Amino acid sequence: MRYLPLTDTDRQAMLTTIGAASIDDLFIDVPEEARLKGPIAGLPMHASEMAVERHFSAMARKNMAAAHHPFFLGAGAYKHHVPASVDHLIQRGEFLTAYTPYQPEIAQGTLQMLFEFQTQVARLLGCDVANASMYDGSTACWEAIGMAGRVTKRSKAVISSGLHPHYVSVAKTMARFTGDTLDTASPEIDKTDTNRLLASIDDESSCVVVQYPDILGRIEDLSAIAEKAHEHGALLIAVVTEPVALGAIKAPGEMGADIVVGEGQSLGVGLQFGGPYVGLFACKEKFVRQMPGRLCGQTVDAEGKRGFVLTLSTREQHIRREKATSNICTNSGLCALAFSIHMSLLGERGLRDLAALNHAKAVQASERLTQIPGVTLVNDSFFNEFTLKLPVNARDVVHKLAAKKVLGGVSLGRLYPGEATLENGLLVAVTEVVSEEDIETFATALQKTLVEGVGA
Amino acid sequence: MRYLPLTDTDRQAMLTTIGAASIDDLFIDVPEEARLKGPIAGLPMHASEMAVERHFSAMARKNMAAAHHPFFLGAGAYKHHVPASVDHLIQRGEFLTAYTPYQPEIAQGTLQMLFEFQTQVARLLGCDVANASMYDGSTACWEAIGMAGRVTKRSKAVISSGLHPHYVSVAKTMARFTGDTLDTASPEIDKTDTNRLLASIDDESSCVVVQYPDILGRIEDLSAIAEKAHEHGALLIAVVTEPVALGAIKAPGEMGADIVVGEGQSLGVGLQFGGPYVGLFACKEKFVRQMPGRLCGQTVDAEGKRGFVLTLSTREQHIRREKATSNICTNSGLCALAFSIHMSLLGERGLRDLAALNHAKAVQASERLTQIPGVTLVNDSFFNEFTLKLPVNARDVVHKLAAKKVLGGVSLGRLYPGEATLENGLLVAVTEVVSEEDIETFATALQKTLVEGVGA
Amino acid sequence: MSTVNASGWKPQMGETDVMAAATYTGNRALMLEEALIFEIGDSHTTGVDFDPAPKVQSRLGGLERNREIGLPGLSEPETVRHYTRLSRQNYAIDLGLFPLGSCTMKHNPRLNEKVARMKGFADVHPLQPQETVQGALQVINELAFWLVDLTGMQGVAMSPKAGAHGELCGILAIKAALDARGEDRPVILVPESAHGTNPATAAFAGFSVENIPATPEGRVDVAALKARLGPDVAGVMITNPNTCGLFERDLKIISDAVHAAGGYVYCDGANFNAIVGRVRPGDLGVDAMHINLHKTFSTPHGGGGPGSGPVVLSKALAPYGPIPFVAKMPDGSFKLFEEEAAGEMHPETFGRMTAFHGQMGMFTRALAYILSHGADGLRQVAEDAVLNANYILRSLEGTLEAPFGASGPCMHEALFTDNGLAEGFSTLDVAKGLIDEGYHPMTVYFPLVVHGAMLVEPTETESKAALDQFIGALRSVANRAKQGDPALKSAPHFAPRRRLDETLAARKPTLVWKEAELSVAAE
Amino acid sequence: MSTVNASGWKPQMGETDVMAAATYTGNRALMLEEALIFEIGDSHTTGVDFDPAPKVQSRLGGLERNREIGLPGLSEPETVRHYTRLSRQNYAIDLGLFPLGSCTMKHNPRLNEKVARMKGFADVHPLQPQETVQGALQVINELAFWLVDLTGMQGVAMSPKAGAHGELCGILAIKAALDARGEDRPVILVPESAHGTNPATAAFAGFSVENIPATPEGRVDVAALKARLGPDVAGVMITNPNTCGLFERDLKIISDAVHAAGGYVYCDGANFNAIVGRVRPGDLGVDAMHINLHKTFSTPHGGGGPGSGPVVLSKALAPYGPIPFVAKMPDGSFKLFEEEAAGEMHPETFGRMTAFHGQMGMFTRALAYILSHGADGLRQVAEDAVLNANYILRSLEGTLEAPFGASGPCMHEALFTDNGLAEGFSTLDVAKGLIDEGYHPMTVYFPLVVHGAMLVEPTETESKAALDQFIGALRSVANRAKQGDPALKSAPHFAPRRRLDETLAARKPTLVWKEAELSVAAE
Ligand SMILES: Cc1ncc(COP(=O)(O)O)c(C=O)c1O
Ligand SMILES: Cc1ncc(COP(=O)(O)O)c(C=O)c1O
Repeated sequence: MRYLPLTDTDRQAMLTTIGAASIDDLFIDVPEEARLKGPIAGLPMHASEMAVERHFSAMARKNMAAAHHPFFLGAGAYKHHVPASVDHLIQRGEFLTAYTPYQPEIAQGTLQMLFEFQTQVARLLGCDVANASMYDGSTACWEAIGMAGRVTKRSKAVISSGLHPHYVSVAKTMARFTGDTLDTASPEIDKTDTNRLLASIDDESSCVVVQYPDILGRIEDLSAIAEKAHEHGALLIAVVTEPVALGAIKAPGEMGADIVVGEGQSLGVGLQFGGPYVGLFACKEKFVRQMPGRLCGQTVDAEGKRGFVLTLSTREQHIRREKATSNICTNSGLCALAFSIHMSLLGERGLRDLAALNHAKAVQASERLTQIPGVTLVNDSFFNEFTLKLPVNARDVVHKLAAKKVLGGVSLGRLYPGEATLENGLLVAVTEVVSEEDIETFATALQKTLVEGVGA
Repeated sequence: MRYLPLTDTDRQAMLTTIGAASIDDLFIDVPEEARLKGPIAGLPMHASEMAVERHFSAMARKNMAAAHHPFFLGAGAYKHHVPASVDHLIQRGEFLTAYTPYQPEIAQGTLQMLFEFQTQVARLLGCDVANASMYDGSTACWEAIGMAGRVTKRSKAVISSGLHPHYVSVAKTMARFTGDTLDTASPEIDKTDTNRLLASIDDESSCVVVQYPDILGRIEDLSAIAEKAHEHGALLIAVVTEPVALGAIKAPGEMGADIVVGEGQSLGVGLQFGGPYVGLFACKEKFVRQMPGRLCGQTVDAEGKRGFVLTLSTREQHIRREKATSNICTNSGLCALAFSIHMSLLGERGLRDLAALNHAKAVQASERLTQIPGVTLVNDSFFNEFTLKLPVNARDVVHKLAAKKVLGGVSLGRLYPGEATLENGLLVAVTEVVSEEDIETFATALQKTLVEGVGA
Repeated sequence: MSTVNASGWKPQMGETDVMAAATYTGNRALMLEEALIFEIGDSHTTGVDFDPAPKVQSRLGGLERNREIGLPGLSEPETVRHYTRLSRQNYAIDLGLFPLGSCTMKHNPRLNEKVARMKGFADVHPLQPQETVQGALQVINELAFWLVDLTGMQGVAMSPKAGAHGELCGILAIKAALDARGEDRPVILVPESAHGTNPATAAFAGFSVENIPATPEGRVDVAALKARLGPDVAGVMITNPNTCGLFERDLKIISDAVHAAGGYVYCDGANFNAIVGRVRPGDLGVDAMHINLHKTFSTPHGGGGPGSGPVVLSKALAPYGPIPFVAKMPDGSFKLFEEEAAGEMHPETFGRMTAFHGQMGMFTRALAYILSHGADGLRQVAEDAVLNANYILRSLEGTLEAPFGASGPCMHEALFTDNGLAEGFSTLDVAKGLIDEGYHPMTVYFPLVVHGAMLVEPTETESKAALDQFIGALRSVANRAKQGDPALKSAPHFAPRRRLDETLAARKPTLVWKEAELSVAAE
Repeated sequence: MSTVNASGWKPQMGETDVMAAATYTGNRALMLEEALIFEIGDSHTTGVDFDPAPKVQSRLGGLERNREIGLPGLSEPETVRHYTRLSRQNYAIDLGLFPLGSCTMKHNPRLNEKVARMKGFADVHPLQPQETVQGALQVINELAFWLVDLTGMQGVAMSPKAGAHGELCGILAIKAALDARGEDRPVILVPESAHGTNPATAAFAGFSVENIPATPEGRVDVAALKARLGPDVAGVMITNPNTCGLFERDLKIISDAVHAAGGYVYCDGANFNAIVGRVRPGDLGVDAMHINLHKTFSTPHGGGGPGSGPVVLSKALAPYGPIPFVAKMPDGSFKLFEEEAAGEMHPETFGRMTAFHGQMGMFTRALAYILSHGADGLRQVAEDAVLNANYILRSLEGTLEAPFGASGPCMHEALFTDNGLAEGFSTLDVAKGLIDEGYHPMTVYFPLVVHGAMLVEPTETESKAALDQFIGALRSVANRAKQGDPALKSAPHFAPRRRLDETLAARKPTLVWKEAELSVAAE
């Protein structure tokens, strides 16, 4: 087998050294009845690389890849052009096949990268510090709520109806077991959740959780909410699912957010059918010892040379065990690297150009699509994603569009099954990869679909 | 522009250091009338990575890729499965973006690899020594003829009719200018060229050039030719266009060849629409100082550690100038690396398995295809490529097959335009990538085509 | 500047430093220094070109970001060089043996990287209409099927993002099952030798954690465990093979006892590599077990992640597993069950653990790995992993103390202690000595049940020659530690950095770069 | 063992060796030693699995290979590690500035690697029916079009495989043109400063080569050249910008004189990078010029190749260019002209130079590079390349002798000599000192027209910061060489190897590994 270097001669020689008659002697501690006599049932024998590759090619061909069709999906995962050098660099064996940098003398590559990543994330989100990544935006959001609980010693979290419904589900799952209470609601097409939030914050509140831009793509100033939260000793947690937006709009930190979490997938990582992604986690310096996850810090070596190490590990499970701030161990290191490389390539100028291009194309698309009879725009404001109100159930429309080889956005019906007031809503994301022809193709297909009617 | 690090501030500061008022001052030696005033005409301005990538995707889609269709082409270029690790490794920046190893202390990676490559090639071809690669098989073949001339001080080369016609063309091009005479002929379907060769070798002959297996896929023992050549003081040059064959059949060196050249594309390199490929060049030790191209040799460093350097450079252009054994400088280093990695992965066992699999599939294909009425097999012997005689002009058949999405081999008409006796010949290569379904699809399509007739 | 570092020893200049000081750049030939992007780049430079944005009327709601963000940009050449140079300061499996115990640092096949990058998997959106992602759903379904087959369990939760997330999944399933039974059992039992994520997870889910002692031979003390079982115990978390590298012989007995007492058995499957294809945890009475696809199934660790931690579940817990999940429908199509659809098929689910469907990029790699090895190959994996570990254990037990050397063969890893080293020499010194020898050290100071633990896991992808060289190197370093060679105290000498001052780092944390830091760097 | 090496100095043990000797493995942390595949692998191990071959009756004509071939096999993990470890012993552009004069070691964009690997280009056969490779033919045609546009010539031969092959193409075209005129002109004139491939090529094509002297300022001596012109002179081969880094101001005058005398002008275009987008060789009367796509157009050097050397041709020579070639047909399709079709369109071709159509893999990369830069970018390339070279020239002329510093600005590269170094110190010592500083040395001892040449070509893809550090490092090394620092004589100290014994290598060449060599290695 191509991945196994031992030859039978080696195996024999090694057994002799060990003083075992056969390999079975090494498994004597396994109870007789639990020992499988032969190869596991069902699974075929080993296969050549060529055969396996063909099996996967066949499965891959059954999927509509974003690059091959007009593509307008967002809702927490965005398609951006990732420069070829990013994937080339993350495949360097020294990055790809390294472990967590527990031995800093031979892990400075990973450590310096993490230090750079933390700085980029903190600056992008407008915070003092950031950690070395979480699994994804949804778990980062949950961890933030948990952290707010530790900081405030309170257990009521006020959740904006503008927060991604899957993020809410994740929070609910956890809350169910930690006993925290979550004050939630479903979004309304005609107004944002700000007033409800301002009304719900009280002295029991550990935090307010607001997505920015919100799930329907709307952008609102967070300052008032921050102020109200702070008055009541609660924290403002801002959630950013499209980091590229922060190349165009104010950072939550600038508006008073105490903790800012995000989904970093947009930069460097790609769509990946949902994972792996990379959770961004940043906050004010004063909360650093309550942060979950790994932190990389600067120090010096025995010769006084600058170097980097994992630090404040006393927060973590491998030292603190049941008293740890989180149970996270493996995080999303390689995705953080991809994010950081992409961000280094962009830099301030590139990120701003990218954001401007996204916004401009989104505005153009919104104008073109709302020319279609019966199609109206829900948003007053948006970055690269907006919500359309269709004359019919948007969910059926999405399938009809797919049949026309157009991946035409995410229906609110998919995100909020059973919510009658939302079922005609279609969430449309427009990034730099969308061409004018794509917009035209989409508009034509949508109009055609609406004319045909969705009953058929 | 993303590839240019200088900022305008840098440029200004540098001009000041240089003491030039403007960049134009640095081009003052260019005659006024030859200076282009603005950007070159016609060429568009710089483009984003995304735009360029899309332009290439569009062009790539216009080609029928071998992997996507039943594929049976050979004639000097073969499709084999290349393990994923090969391409991963040759993309290591330290291999990909290094120059010729002129500074051995920081080029041991390339040098040791070349030493390993030379050894693998010498052993595969059955020779004492091999060089660090030539451009491809056809230029290696030419260089061998030139070398035989230097060794024997003679200028008549006897060329087998079984040598790839493009290799013959290349040899003719060169001979036209070096004044060497080439004794050539066109292949005959019903017999090999051995007797003509034996008859033509005389005391004027510098060498006999024989392809093994020959262009029609036939395999013949070279011993008799070697003997005759040596009797007359001529050299036997064997040409191998499918190195995988040598995992199954005797090496030319074993049969007395003095110089063995080959096309290494089969291992590691891929089809690449004809280039870059890698020329293999091996010979008997006694001729080493007449060899063209670079040679890597073992030595020790100042501490006595084993190391490698480029050696015997007194043969080469950069030292010898007009007296060099060849003008070659840049060779095919990275393809040699790919070849060497693939060969290391295979090893003796893998190469033998691969060769056996190729031969077995070719035999199966030959049996299936000759069941088609009117289709006969030309070869008595073959490895993974054989010639079929069709009832009609094979060239038309190939186009008809392509229309049916089958890449069904190379017609002798394409290789020998105008040779009436060959026009019904179809050269079919069958490697490990060909599945039974592929063979069946091919057979069905071929039969259908013959029934439809090619006039239509 | 120079300070006393964590391991409490005073740094002194070694011979090499004289030379190093001798270079103007601070580079040492191919060992290259590299500045931070903040020191290299600027806010005008970019490595990405864009078409100019069409002029439109801004719809940003008046929230334009005006202040400079502070993100340096690098041209592509500078970027490629920066990360290539940084990468060269790392050790990795691709460079050599990486014997981190409990981490299963095995070879990562390149085929897996290739299939994971096929556009049909890497370039599809998690919310695409299901008819447009049938192949992706098929991958998840196939992998799930083989994981269940290999473990002999009832079902599997695919969405957990890593081992610890998987542990949480298992514990939540247990809690959900107890809730369904209307029972409140506040305690989870965890052996002392357990990995930190076990107690952390249990506590995170609101349980109180109690330790179970180990027997002198390094296994769970069954008597003590049985004694503690009762109506307040929700279950146990047991690692098998355990973190001392031993197989928990009595796991079945333990499971039966726990079940009899109304509890559930969570098995930490991080060490599944030792038994894959030879033992099915389901046959040992396990109710839930996470599988680190980034260990047993070879998805790369990537310098800390991402991983993937599917959790196989028993009949008793399967109904409570998380959404979403994929099922193959009678018509041969594949269906993703989310909040809405779950209703019918999976009403008792404890809910969603992450925004989407899990680590697709790891699923493709793990499935490619499983299919490449096949039934015969996977069994061989376990056998070779165990053979390699025992070879190391027996070759070195004469040199280093093997606390459980007498407890029978080890499984995938060999445990040693620092007892017997010279005064003032510890596990840390042995580890740093190995760095100079060209190896990544073994796992140190874990598990906590022995003094100065050195946990060596070679994995099955090491050749005998590689093991022999490693054994020789470790023996040589260990002997220097026993003889008290002072040079070892200041090791590593040849790495990109000497020992780093971790106390300083923690005392006044510098977690982000600040312009001010420049001076420090320059000092 | 240890011997006197090529540069005639006696090796002695340096400080670092003490430490190095101290490791058991011979590794120095991340600087890893690596054995030969013949020492690692064996004939049973393989890193490739195959389905068993179906049983068939052999058709091998009784020539089965029975004797062992002697090819060692490695498993995939061993293979990845072997080549990864070897790669780390190399310097490369991705690691830092690579100032090899005349080699144009610029950044190799990764986009180019990606497009070259698209299946539609990388996985198509050169003999596929033309209707199935229209996109591939389009690439060749587009690149050809832009090369002609950028050089202001009449046509281009795409098939030459590298610069030297391109030179041969140009010289053969000249010879064919002369034949067509029924003239026999046996002499080609080549400046002393020319690259070795120039005289080698001319000789290879059967010409006798005569040198043209250079003026004190480093350019072709026009008077001498004109004096030599006559009916026996087939043409001249001139490099512009030349290998001293200077622009041949009088090339147009030279061309006119050569043409008047009935000869042709071959221009070595290896240094085209300095003028691309700013000067068109066609405007200087050039008849043929090769372009190294692996220099000016950024295709990677790959440790020695592959490259690609298209040759642009003047009206006078275009008719004789080689086959095959690609043309766009009136119907918009692309057609490949080979032996047969060439008849009508291109009857006077001198024939075929290589089996297929040239270096497709380099064409895709070069075209991607040209389109990425565009007209504005390419002009900027030349300007920045020249700016960087002059910055180096002026920053260092105070430290090292710049023989032609007074001949006006340099183009893409700056030339220095070793005059003024301490007794017994030469260019070689400066080069080896740079290695310790973390740089690949400049081109040394070429061109031959000055003493101990050091030819520095930074290229346009270096930042000012990178240049400043390099200048500082070279200045420091040069000063050590002037002061006669003995440590410099034994440099490099930190590289994977110290100076290597080239005399030994050449005296009794060991070009392939033999079992016996083991002992030598072990000595
Ligand atoms: C025994 C054990 N359990 C659990 C874990 C946690 O797994 P992960 O790092 O994937 O969260 C690990 C990994 O370090 C482990 O070794
Ligand atoms: C001036 C000059 N001419 C010709 C050549 C030969 O080009 P190639 O190496 O591509 O054959 C080179 C490359 O080294 C060169 O520098």
